[in-house]
Amino acid sequence: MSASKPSVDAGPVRMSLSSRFENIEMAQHLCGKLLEGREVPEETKHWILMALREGLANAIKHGNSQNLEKRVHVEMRVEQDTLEIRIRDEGSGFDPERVSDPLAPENRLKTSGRGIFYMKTFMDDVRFDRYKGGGMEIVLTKSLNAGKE
Amino acid sequence: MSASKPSVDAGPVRMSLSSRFENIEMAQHLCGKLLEGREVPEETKHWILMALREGLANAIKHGNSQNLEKRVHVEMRVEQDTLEIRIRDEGSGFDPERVSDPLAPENRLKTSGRGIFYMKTFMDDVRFDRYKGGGMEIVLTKSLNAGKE
Amino acid sequence: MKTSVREVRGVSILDLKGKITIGSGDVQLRETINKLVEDGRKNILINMQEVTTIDSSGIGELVGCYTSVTNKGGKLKLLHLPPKISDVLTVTQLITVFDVYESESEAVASFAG
Amino acid sequence: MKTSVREVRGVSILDLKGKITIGSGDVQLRETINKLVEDGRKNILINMQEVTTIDSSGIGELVGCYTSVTNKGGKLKLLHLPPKISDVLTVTQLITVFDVYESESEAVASFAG
Ligand SMILES: Nc1ncnc2c1ncn2[C@@H]1O[C@H](COP(=O)(O)OP(=O)(O)O)[C@@H](O)[C@H]1O
Ligand SMILES: Nc1ncnc2c1ncn2[C@@H]1O[C@H](COP(=O)(O)OP(=O)(O)O)[C@@H](O)[C@H]1O
Repeated sequence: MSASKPSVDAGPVRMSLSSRFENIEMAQHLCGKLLEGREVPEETKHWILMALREGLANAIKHGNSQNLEKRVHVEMRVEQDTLEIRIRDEGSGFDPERVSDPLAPENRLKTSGRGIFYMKTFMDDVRFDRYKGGGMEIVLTKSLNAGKE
Repeated sequence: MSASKPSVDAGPVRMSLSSRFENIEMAQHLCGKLLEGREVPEETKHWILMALREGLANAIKHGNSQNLEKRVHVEMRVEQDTLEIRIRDEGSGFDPERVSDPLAPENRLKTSGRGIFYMKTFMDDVRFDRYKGGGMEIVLTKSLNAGKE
Repeated sequence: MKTSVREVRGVSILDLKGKITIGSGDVQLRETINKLVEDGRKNILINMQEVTTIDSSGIGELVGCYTSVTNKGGKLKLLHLPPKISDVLTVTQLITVFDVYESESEAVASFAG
Repeated sequence: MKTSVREVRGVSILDLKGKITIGSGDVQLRETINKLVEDGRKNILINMQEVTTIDSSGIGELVGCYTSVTNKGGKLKLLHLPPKISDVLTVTQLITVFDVYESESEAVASFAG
């Protein structure tokens, strides 16, 4: 039998991971499972997983500074055909307004600074919140039936 | 490239799910991912995932009574080649001493009562604890290099 | 789980496909068997070849089906048991409860006896 | 990520295989290119055909490699860019920075110019 069809929304799935880049794939794997059976085009799924990877990498690297004592918290849910992913770290947060534009000519050949841009490109919406008690929470959303790409 | 080899222990992975049987597969999927690249025999993996399924089914059914407001909490980790899975519900707990033996002749043809027995058969150890503040926590462990079966 | 029923020389063969697990295939199995029993079928052979997973609920339903068919004077037997499902039945000492066959024609013939 | 280097008519072709992502292929890519530059290689062609995934760190390293090769008076070009990686370079306006080829022989010949 193929995967059980998620006719009802399965409720939010939450997970937390220690701050290792190797763990990014676990969250991607779980997200892939959450999208299974939903007729999400392969293409859309690919870009969602890339955005998720960027968000997790930032949480691990910039948020938690790869401190293994700190964790990355992820919540994923599908409601009314919209995927929402929340990624929260235990770092000291940052001001998204002050992130430089990777398309500006002086930044075009920099070796970093594209992660947030990719998330914004591949998802419908990216929101940044400072989480009470420190840390940053980013909220990525993507409609699963109307593709952007 | 194949999966990144988990030469170091990746730290505990935690997840929580709402109390639907459909969610069992998500946790199984994540556990499969955690075991990936560790040279765990397919057979061993199969029985681990079955034990996990039984533990989750009990937490959803008996612990949380399928109440969608209640969640099931899972923690998985591999340390020194031993897998430890903790499954916690938000129910009122039970006394594992009082569970009847599915091999007793009078129970042999019952339509239920085999879940805990299967967990014990397929894992190296199954521990039951009442969690502070209600709910049951079961701890399943399995050595990944010495197979039982 | 997918189910389909064939009639072969007086035997209802139930081909199962997929998972017999809590909340998905378990109730469906019971309902399918109940319907066969209500229709007066006495010889039922469950073909397990394409069952990919079973759990304690699925096993419980299988036992429940066995009991209800037997109570009506019928026979319920199993065909093509995958090795892991056979293991699961064995450890709970159920394998001896069921008549298990590896060949469909032998299984069908056995009901005549 | 797996890397291997071939020499074809004065061009070092770097065949990459797998993921160029944070913490795995990214640093490895930089080190491989640095070694080629130290060895005096000026013509470098990266074959991306078997790269399965890239992220912003991988893209950053690719740009870093481009800059360091160019700064030493060398040339770094790309071969067989998978469509999704091409998209990722395009949206950050990097696709025009790189010379990209679909044919290995054409790519190799282009360095002679
Ligand atoms: N979770 C986070 N916590 C703190 N700072 C962050 C976080 N995510 C992003 N940043 C900041 O935003 C900058 C831009 O991030 P990004 O666009 O992903 O590029 P990069 O990670 O390559 O620097 C980072 O360099 C960092 O200063
Ligand atoms: N998490 C739990 N919370 C409360 N009761 C439980 C829990 N897990 C098991 N039980 C009790 O233990 C009994 C035996 O469980 P099990 O062996 O899995 O068989 P089954 O689930 O088929 O009844 C259950 O019927 C239930 O009363």
